[in-house]
This record gives sequence, structure tokens and C-alpha cells, in this order.
Amino acid sequence: MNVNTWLEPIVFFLFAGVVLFSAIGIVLTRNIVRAALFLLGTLGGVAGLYFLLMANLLAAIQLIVYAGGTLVLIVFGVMLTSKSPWVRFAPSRSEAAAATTIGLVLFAALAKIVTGIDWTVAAHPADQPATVRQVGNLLLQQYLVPFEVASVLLLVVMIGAAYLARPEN
Amino acid sequence: MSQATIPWIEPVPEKRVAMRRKALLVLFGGGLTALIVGCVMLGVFRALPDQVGTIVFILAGVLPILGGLGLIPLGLLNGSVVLTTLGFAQIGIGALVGGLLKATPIDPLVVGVLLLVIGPIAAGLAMLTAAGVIVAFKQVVQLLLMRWTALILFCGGIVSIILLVWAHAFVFRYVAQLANDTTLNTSATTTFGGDLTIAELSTRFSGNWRPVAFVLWPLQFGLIRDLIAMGGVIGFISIIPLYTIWWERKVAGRIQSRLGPMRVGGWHGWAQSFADGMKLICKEDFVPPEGDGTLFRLAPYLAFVPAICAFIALPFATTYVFRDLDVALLFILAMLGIEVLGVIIAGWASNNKWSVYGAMREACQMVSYEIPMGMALLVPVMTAGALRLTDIAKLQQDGFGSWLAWNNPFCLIAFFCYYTASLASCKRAPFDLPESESELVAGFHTEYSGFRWSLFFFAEYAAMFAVSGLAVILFLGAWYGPLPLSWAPAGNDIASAVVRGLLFDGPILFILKCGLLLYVQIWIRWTLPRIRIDQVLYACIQVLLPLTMLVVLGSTFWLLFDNSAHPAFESFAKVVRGLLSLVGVVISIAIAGFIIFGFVNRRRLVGTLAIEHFPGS
Amino acid sequence: MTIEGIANLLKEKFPDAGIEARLESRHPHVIVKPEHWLTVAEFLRNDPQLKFDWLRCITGVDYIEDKQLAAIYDFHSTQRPAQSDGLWSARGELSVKVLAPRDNPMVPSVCHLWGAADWHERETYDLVGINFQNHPDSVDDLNGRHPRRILCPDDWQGHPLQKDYEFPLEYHGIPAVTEFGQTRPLHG
Amino acid sequence: MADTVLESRPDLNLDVVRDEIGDVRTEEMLVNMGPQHPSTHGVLRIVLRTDGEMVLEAVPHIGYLHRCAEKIGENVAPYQYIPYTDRMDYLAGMNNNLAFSLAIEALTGLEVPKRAQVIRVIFAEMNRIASHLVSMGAYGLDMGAFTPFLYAFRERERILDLFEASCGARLTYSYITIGGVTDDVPERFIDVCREYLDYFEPKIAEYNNLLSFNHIFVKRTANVGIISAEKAINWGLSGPSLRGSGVKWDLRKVHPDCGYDEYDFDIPVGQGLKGQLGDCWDRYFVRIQEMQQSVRIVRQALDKLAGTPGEYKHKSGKSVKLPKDEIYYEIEGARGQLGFFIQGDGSQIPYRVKARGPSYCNLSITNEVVKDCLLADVPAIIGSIDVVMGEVDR
Repeated sequence: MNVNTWLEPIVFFLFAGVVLFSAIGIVLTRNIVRAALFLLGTLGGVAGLYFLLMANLLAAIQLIVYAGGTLVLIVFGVMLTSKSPWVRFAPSRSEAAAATTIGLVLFAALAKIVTGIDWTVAAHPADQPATVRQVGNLLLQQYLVPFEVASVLLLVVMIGAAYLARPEN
Repeated sequence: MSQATIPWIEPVPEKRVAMRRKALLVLFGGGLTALIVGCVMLGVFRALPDQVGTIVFILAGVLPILGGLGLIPLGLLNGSVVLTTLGFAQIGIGALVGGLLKATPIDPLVVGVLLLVIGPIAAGLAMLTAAGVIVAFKQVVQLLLMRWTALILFCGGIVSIILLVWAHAFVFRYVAQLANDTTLNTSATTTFGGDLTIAELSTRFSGNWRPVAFVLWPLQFGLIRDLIAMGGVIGFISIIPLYTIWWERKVAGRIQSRLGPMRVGGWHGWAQSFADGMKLICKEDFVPPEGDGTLFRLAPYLAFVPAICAFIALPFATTYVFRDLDVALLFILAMLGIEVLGVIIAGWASNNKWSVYGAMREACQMVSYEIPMGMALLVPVMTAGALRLTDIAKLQQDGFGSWLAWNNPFCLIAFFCYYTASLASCKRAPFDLPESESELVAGFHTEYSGFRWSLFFFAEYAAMFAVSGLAVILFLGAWYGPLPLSWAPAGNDIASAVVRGLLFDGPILFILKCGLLLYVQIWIRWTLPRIRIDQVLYACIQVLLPLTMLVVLGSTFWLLFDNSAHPAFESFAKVVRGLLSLVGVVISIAIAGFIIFGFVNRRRLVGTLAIEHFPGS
Repeated sequence: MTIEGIANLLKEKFPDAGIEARLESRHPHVIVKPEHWLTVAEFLRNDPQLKFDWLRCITGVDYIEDKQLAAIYDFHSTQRPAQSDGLWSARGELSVKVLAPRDNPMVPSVCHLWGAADWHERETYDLVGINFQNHPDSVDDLNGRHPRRILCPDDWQGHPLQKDYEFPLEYHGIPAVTEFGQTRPLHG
Repeated sequence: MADTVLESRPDLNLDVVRDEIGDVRTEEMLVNMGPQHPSTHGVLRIVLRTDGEMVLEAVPHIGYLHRCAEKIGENVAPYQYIPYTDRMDYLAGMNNNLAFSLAIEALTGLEVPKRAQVIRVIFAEMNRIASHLVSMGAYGLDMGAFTPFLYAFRERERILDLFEASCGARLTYSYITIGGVTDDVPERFIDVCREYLDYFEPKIAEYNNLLSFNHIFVKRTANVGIISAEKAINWGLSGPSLRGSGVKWDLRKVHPDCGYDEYDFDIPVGQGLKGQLGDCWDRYFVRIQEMQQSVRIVRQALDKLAGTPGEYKHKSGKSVKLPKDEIYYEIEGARGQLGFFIQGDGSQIPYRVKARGPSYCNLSITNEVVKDCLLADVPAIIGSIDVVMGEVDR
């Protein structure tokens, strides 16, 4: 019996708990900044799960892009546009109904996928962590087209943002 | 002089004497008792090796439970929360230890020696030392006030920290070797896993050294080693800010023709930061009543914890790394990015307009400077063809000329781009807009005080060290000296180890290089005015970003041609590399000459006071 | 132009403005009635001969015996450099005293002519109590429409530099201590 | 409080969208800068209406340091009032003493001995240097450069040493008084002062290297807070703030008193070297150049002092009787034209004393200049105007 064999489930449940707790927090809190902080918990917890699965690159990207970049931008946007110091959600009934519907549909789809997949567990998964080199090779050879399409999409977004923010004159 | 009485402090020497006596009693009594208990237990264990299990079970399991059962009614009767809690804690500990001993076939000898012999002896020695200090207080103070004591203490502290680090690495390596040693009989496994039992370890130590096996036994577990190493890392990160702050104040003082801290601790006020820390802890703990209290309390930790986490992946030398991640670079950048969130939340939760300004500036500054910073870091990564920091470092072990900064012209430009961007990402001058005191009062930490405020500073200085460390690893030859590693003495003796550690390879060189970059950060801060926010963003988006893009592009082409397929270009690249190294040598010599010139021509005070010229003064 | 010439010019231009010249004083000045002050000021500012473009100071004085409040304006008229050294010089200096009755001290504001008048008028209202009409930074309160106070708090009562001003012994619960308990420092 | 202030200004309309900058518009915010703020140089309070980092409107509020100096002036004899003038512009106390003394002397026709006039020039100019040093250092501090501040104080300390040796005080001197100065300069003063000037003069080049021509500093101050010559005169600006706009006007040349016409010196003006004429950098650099000119004047005055023996004070300075007349007298102080209006009523005590502080008039232009600049420019502009709140509030 190895230390890691009983430590790993503990850590997994820890991270999973953080993810779940924060996700529920996002839904329940009415303060946007707090919701953003809960989002940090979710994103960080998921990154932790990636680390646990030895997907180091994915975890680091998750942290750097979502937690370090997107989240900061969200909070930044909230601060720039706030009407009162404590921004609160006040969803109308129709909005709440729409959100519930979408949420349920999404949940159903995810549940279908999760139950539909045959989860075969490798004897000892990912003993050799996926290296950055492998990921890079895959992206630039096998998945070159989607990779480039994504980059073009981002470029379009950037140009659009610059257009929207340009001076009037 | 007459006895001056301050009305709000009653001078009661009797009370103080009583307190001293009480403390002495507790320390002496406790220390002696613990020492005796430890020695007696050792004797008991040696005398009755067969009964060890029973003795340990009774002493470590049953006795605490009994004591707890006795304490709880006592605490309840006296209404003392402390006693009651203590009682419950004792019961808990007793139950845990007893349960562990009974339920698992764990070696009771290990638990017994760790809990009942080594623990009491260590505690006893510590308490006796404290008692001795109280007794010899005056003599100790006399000793501390002696001329060279402070300097010796300071230098001794540094040497002992280095020794400690070295020793712990040595021990870890030794234990790891033992685990793989085939000469030991490693057929048995202990309850918690691991390959070594006490008995096996003991065979390595003869006679009186056998107890060492008990200390080494836990170290075979990675978790324990990690915990100890983590403690070391956190300790080191706590010491970095303390001394960087002290050093910054000294350097600033010299730059401004002042002296800087001179009092606390004796030699150049080396203990100033400790005194400040104590002061900060004692300060009022203010939470703005109109702010978001929860987030306000949380924010310092959000800034502090990621800054520490960055050190998880930051190697100090090839083996001095907590986790040698293959994505270490990305991980450190991510952690520095998350640190910003703490700052933003702090500014937001303070409900102070200046704080919000600081937070907004931090957000837009950080988000924009992360891009040129990452782009500039791509250049050495591409040149090295690796993302693991230790791999990149390994490329630079062939002396000054092999450092990546002089590898090609683009690397050198990338180094300066990175350094500029790193100043901005650590909110250091001239990019210290989030806390610019002349515009925003104190920016995001306007409302913070005491310990929480100091956490922000710890985070800032830790981040400064982390970005300097990245610069050193990626551009300035990591932990290798300017001489090729192949020249290093290869012997296993202490002398060649010292020479290797000081001149060729190892964490000391790394810390020295980081210190040099930190010094440049300090130097810039006390020389330059602050940039305006639009100029900050202009410098990022219109200067640094295109520049780093060009550099990445250029370096790509350079790497494309700089190989054996293009012999002409390869030889050209060699010449360029040589020239650039020469530039590097010249810069280094210039800086050294600058320092020497400054030291030789140092003056304490410029001129004398005019008033001394006048009669009667 | 000398002050005598300016006084004569003004008398000629504004025969009914009650212009008097006090040339024997160490501070030679011209006295103008408040109701004509605005037109006189515009003339002083815009007349190509005079062009008093620099308002140096406005002083309020309480002449309690004459039952008058005086607003004393000091002007410079600057001359662009003619010499090679580029030095500007003063083409002329002028002081104007506008005497307003103490019971209704109304003087037209000249902020639109000289930007500097803004704070000076506010201060003169605050300390001496001369009410400048149509001041751009005016407030309405119990005392009517008047320039916003500048040195004293917005809710201060009275004008401290009037000679019959009585020092309040309490302000928002803050007790005041005066020498010998006097609320009105004796003059002389 | 801040809201009511804005409501009371009819020319302000909160709904007006200022789109000249063409930036994305965000939520407007009222920010209270001061009275406790590091870069308002005392207890100035400015209510800023901001849109992000842009300042749309700045309303200064003063009076936090009002000490009723004019009321006190109506109750003490001129000789007793000298210490109160020190406390107006506390960075240039000598100049304040000088202005009040000259006003009283002009009103009463008191003759000042020749030697006293030379001493007055030396001390007024030395104090101008000391005051400009603080101004320069504090301006660097406003821009985030800490070090020039301490260099400036290092030099200022030695000027204060000279003052201390002469009159015993380092901040509120009351040295120049009615009818002359309170005491003669100490022995060896001329030598020590010359030594100091030799030491100080090269330092000006050091400040220029460290701060004035620093690229970041120039970027922060050039083309910021531009005041045209017409605007400056219209708002009654004076001193370096006026000369920064290119107006070569100095009362020491226009109406020389204390024998300023006997000294050879230049009037530095802004030339738009680094940006547009009349920007913050010009105002700042005029002060640096003025220090150089003050050194020139002091050198000449020291020569003159050595050759001017005699009384340092008029005997009846303590007991002047004010005629039933009035006077308005201005001198060129460190920050601009410092004026005193004094109304006498035949007794020893003035009927009315009014101080025209240059900082007061210079500060009144704040809103005109600060409008539509960045938040970080507010300290830059306030610092370049160089106000001393003691003089603004009196």
C-alpha cells in the first residue's frame, strides 16, 4: 500500500469539492465580484484536477488564460461599468426561466454524454505525462486546420474589438 | 535623574520580578522534566525491548485519554475554556495514537522513540536554553552589544541558512539512495508503504548512532520530504522580502545621500525588517465598515498564496527544485497572473475610490504586460527548444558565452523587453501606478494596515524575486558561473564541493544573480519618475508588443538558419555570438567598475554643515 | 497714461458715474459708484488706450463710520515687449475704489472680464460681505443669492472682517475661547 | 457635500457627454482629492469629476488652513505682525517679511539704511533659492521620483544653517523687519555664503541631469497643463507660473525696490523647449533657472555688502505711526507677486491689512487647466503651480 494510493483520492475529492462548491456559489451569490471569485475557485479546482491527471500543460494553460486573464478582465469590466459600489444581479423572471431552461438542457446533454461513454480506466493512467512537445506536434500536424481556424477567429474578434473601441473622429 | 512617571503605565518592578520568576520556574521545571522523561524513556526502551509495544500504548494512548478525562471536569468546573479544550484535544490525540497503534501493525518502537524520546529531549533542550537566556539576560545583552556581534550574527545567519539548505539536500539524497540501495534487505514493507524499516535502517548505523535511523525513517516518504521542503520554501520566501526591504532601504538611503536604517540589530540595522514586522503585527486591524469585509480579508491571501506557489516550480539549482514541472515557465507566469486578482479584489473590497483606481490600473497594466512578457520569454524557450526550466538551464553550463542572452541579437533584445515587462508586472517603479502615492494616496492598499498590508508586501517582493529568477534562468546562465562547468573540480571532498558551489554551479550563484537583478530594480525605482497610465499602455501596446513580435519572428528565422545545414550562416552566428558575449563582458566589467568606483569614492556626508563655520557654534 | 489722465478720461466718458480721483493719497485711486462699475470696468478692460488686462487684487474694507463697504481693485496694464531684451513692462497702474452702502452692499461682478476676479470676489464676500451680483459661482440661501464662500465654511454666519462682527462662541458644538472672553476684538 | 457643490454650479451639467477625446465612455465618479492627500501640498481639497482616468471637472476647496491672519493684522502693531507674515508662505518667510516691511515703510515714508537693503536682497534671494529647491524636490516627488527631493533638502539645509546663524530661526525667521533687519549678519558670513554658492551652483546641473531632462519626467510634464500668456494674465498669475507662459515680467525689473536695479540678472521665461509654451515643464524649468539667477544676485550683493558698512536698521522701526492713508504694495516673492494692502487710521495699529498671496491667485486657475486631463496630471499641474496652502488660506 503506497502513500499515493490513498492520498490521490483525498486530493481528488478535495479539488472536486472546491469545484462543486464554487460552482454552486456562482449560481447562488448575487454579488458579481463574489461570483467572479467563486469562478476562480472553479477554474483553479479544474486546473488542480488536470494536474492530478498529469496534464500539466492543460492545467497551466487553464490557470494562465482563464484564472489569470479572463477572470481579471471580468472583474475589470465590472468595475468600469458599475452603477453602485456593490453590484448585484437582479434577474427578471423571464431571464430566470430562460436560464433554467438552458441549464436543464445543457445538464441533460452532459448527462447523456457522461452516461453514454464507456469509461475504460487504464491500468495506471498517464504514467508518462503528456509532454508539451507531443501537444505541439499534434497541434501543428494532425489538428493544424482547426488550430488555424481558431487563430483566425481570435484575430476577427480582436479586430472587432478594436473597431468598437476606436475614437469616433 | 529623578524617576519619571508616565501616568498610563504603572511601574511595578515587583510584578515584573514575579513574572520572571514564574517564567523561570516553568521553563526550568518543564525543560528538566522533559529532558528526564526523554532520557528515562530511552533507558526504558533499551532495558525492556520486548515490552516496548505495551509501554508505548499506555504512555501515548491511554495516559493522554486519562489526563483528558481528568481535565475536562476541572475545566468545566472552573469555567475555563482552555482547560476543557485541552482535555478534549488530549483525548483526541490519545485516541488517535492508540487507535493507530492497535489497528495497524505499525512499529511501536518508531512511534515511541519519536514521541517519547526525541520529542521530549528536543523540547527540554529548547526550554532550558530559553531559561538560560532569561537568567543570563544582562550578559546576553552585553554580548549582543559588542562591536562585531551584530555582523557575526548576520553573516552567521546567512552561513547557517546555506548550511541548513545544503544539509537537508544531503540528507534527502542520502535517504533516496538508501531506498534504492540493494545491499539493504528491503523485502519487508511497513504499514504506510515505503521500502525501509527501522531495522533495516539501523543496520547502516553502528552502536550509538542507531537512533539516527528513527529520524531518517519518516524521510523515505515523498510526502514528508515535500512537507519539509515546502516549509523551507515558505521560510525562504519569508526571508527574501524581509531582506529585500532592508536592502532596498539601505540602497535608497545611499542613493539619496542618507544612511538608511542604522539602529535595529546593530550592524547597519540588519534587523530593521523584523522590528517592522513586529510593529505591523501589533497595529490596528482595520476593516472598512462600508466595504466588503469578507473579500477585504480574503484579498491579501489571494495575492500572497500565488506568489508562494510560483516558487513550487522555480528551480534554484538542478536539484534544488520543489517540483521540476515540464511547464514550469507557464506555471510561474500563471501564478504571477493570479496574484493580480488579489490586488484587484483588495482595491474593490476597500470601497475606496483611490483603491478602485489602483485596482483598475493594476488590472489593465497586468493584463497588457503579460503578453509582451510571455512573448519575450518565448525567445529563449525557442532557442533552447525546451519548456522545462532545468533543461533550459542545462544549455548554459558552458560558461559566459553560452548564456542565452548572448545567443543571438534577438535574445538580447528579448531580455531587455522581458525585464521591462517584468517591472510592470511586479508594479515596480517606474510602473508603480497601482500604488502611486502621489496620485492615488496608496492605491489598492490605501485601507490596509498591519499584517494584511504586510502580506501584500511579501507578495510583491516574492514576485520580484520570482521574475528576477526567471530572467536569470532564461537569459543569464541560470545557476552556473561564468566559467564552464567542465573546469570545475570533480572531487567528492568538501573543498571541491565548496569551490563548485561558489564558482560553478548551485543555488548560491543563482541567489546572487537574482540579487543583482533585484538591485537593478531598486536602483531604477529610486532614480526614475513614474510614468502616466496612458504612457504605460502606449509603451506596452505600441512599443513592447510589436518589438517582441519582431524579436520572436527574427529569432525564428535565426534558428532556422543557425544549424549545420547552413554552414556560412552558422559561422556568422558564431561570430555574432562572440561579439555579443564581448558586449556582455564589457557591460559586466562596467557595472563592476561602477560599483568599485562608488565604493572607493564613497562619502558619508557631502560637505559639512554651514553653521559649524560660525563662532560660538 | 498717468492716473490723473485716466481719471479725467473716465470723468469725461462717464459724467454721471460719480467719479472722484484721490490723487494725493499714497495709493492714488479713482472712486466709482457701484451701479456704474460694470460699464466702467468694461471700458477699462477693453479701451485700446487703457487695456487694464491684469486684475492684481480686490480688497474689501469696511468703513464703518462712513457706513460704507469698499471694494478696492488694483490693476496693471501690461505692455508687450518693445525692447530687444523681451521684458514686459507696465503701461499703467490703476486703483479703483467702489463704495457700496453698508446696508445693501451690492457690486456687480467682473468675473467675465478678469478671470482672477472669481476667487477675489468670493473672498471679499466671505470676509467683508460685499455681495457681487451675477458671480458665476453663486449660491442661494437664507442670505439671498451671493458668491459661494471660500475661506470660511459654507454655513458660516456673518463676515469676519466687518468691524461690528461678533465672534461666535460656538460652531457646530465646537466651543471657542477668546481672549478675556471678548467676542469683538477692540480696535486700537 | 460634493454633490451639492456641483449642483450649485449652473454651468455644470452632469449629463453633458464630453466626446472630444472620443474614448469609450464609462461611469462617472466624484473623487475627493484631499484635504489629506500626499500631492496636494497641504490641505487643499479638490473635488474631481472623473470618467475613468479622465478628469472632467475639478473644483478646488480651500480654507482648511485659514488662521484669520488679516483679522489679526487689524489688532496688532506692524512690528508685531511680522511673525504672522512668516506663517503665510512658510517656505519663503523672508520674502513675506520683506513685502510687509516695504509696505509699511512705503506708507510711513521710513528710510531704510543702505546696508539693510543689501542684507534684505541677500536673504530674499537665498530664501527664493530655498523655496525653489523645495518646489523642485516636491515636484519630483509628485512625479514619483523620490531622490531629487532629498537632494533638494540637502542643499536647503545649508541655506537654513546660514539663516539660523543670522537670526536663530530655520523656518519662521522674522528677520527682515520694519526699517531694516533685526540683526547684522554674523562674522565670516560673506565667506561662508560664498563657499555655499560655489558648492551649490554645480548642483543645478545635477538636478537637470537627474530630473529636468529625464525622459520620463519630460513626458509627464511637457504639453501638460498649458497656460497661454493671455490666460495667465487674465487669471492674475504671477511669478514663475506667469513667466512659464513666456511673459517676461518681474517686479524686480518693473518696479525695482531694495536697489534691485543695481544688480545684473536675467529674467528666465518659458520657451516651450520640451513642448508647448506654458506647459508644466516650462513653469518647472523657470524655477531652476531662477535659482541660477538668484545665485548671481547674491554674489553681487555679497560684494556690495562687504563695501557697505553702517546701520542695519532704522531706529524708529518698532514704533511707526500709520498715517490716515492707504497703500497697496507688491514685491516679487518666490511664488509670484506678494502684495499687502494696508489702511492706516492715524494710530499704531492698521485699520485693515490685506495680503494678496501669489499662491491664492495662481491656484484659482486650477479648474481651467485641470479640465480634461488625466488623473495623473492633476498632481503634475498643481505641483507646477507650486502652491503653499499657508498662503492660500492665510
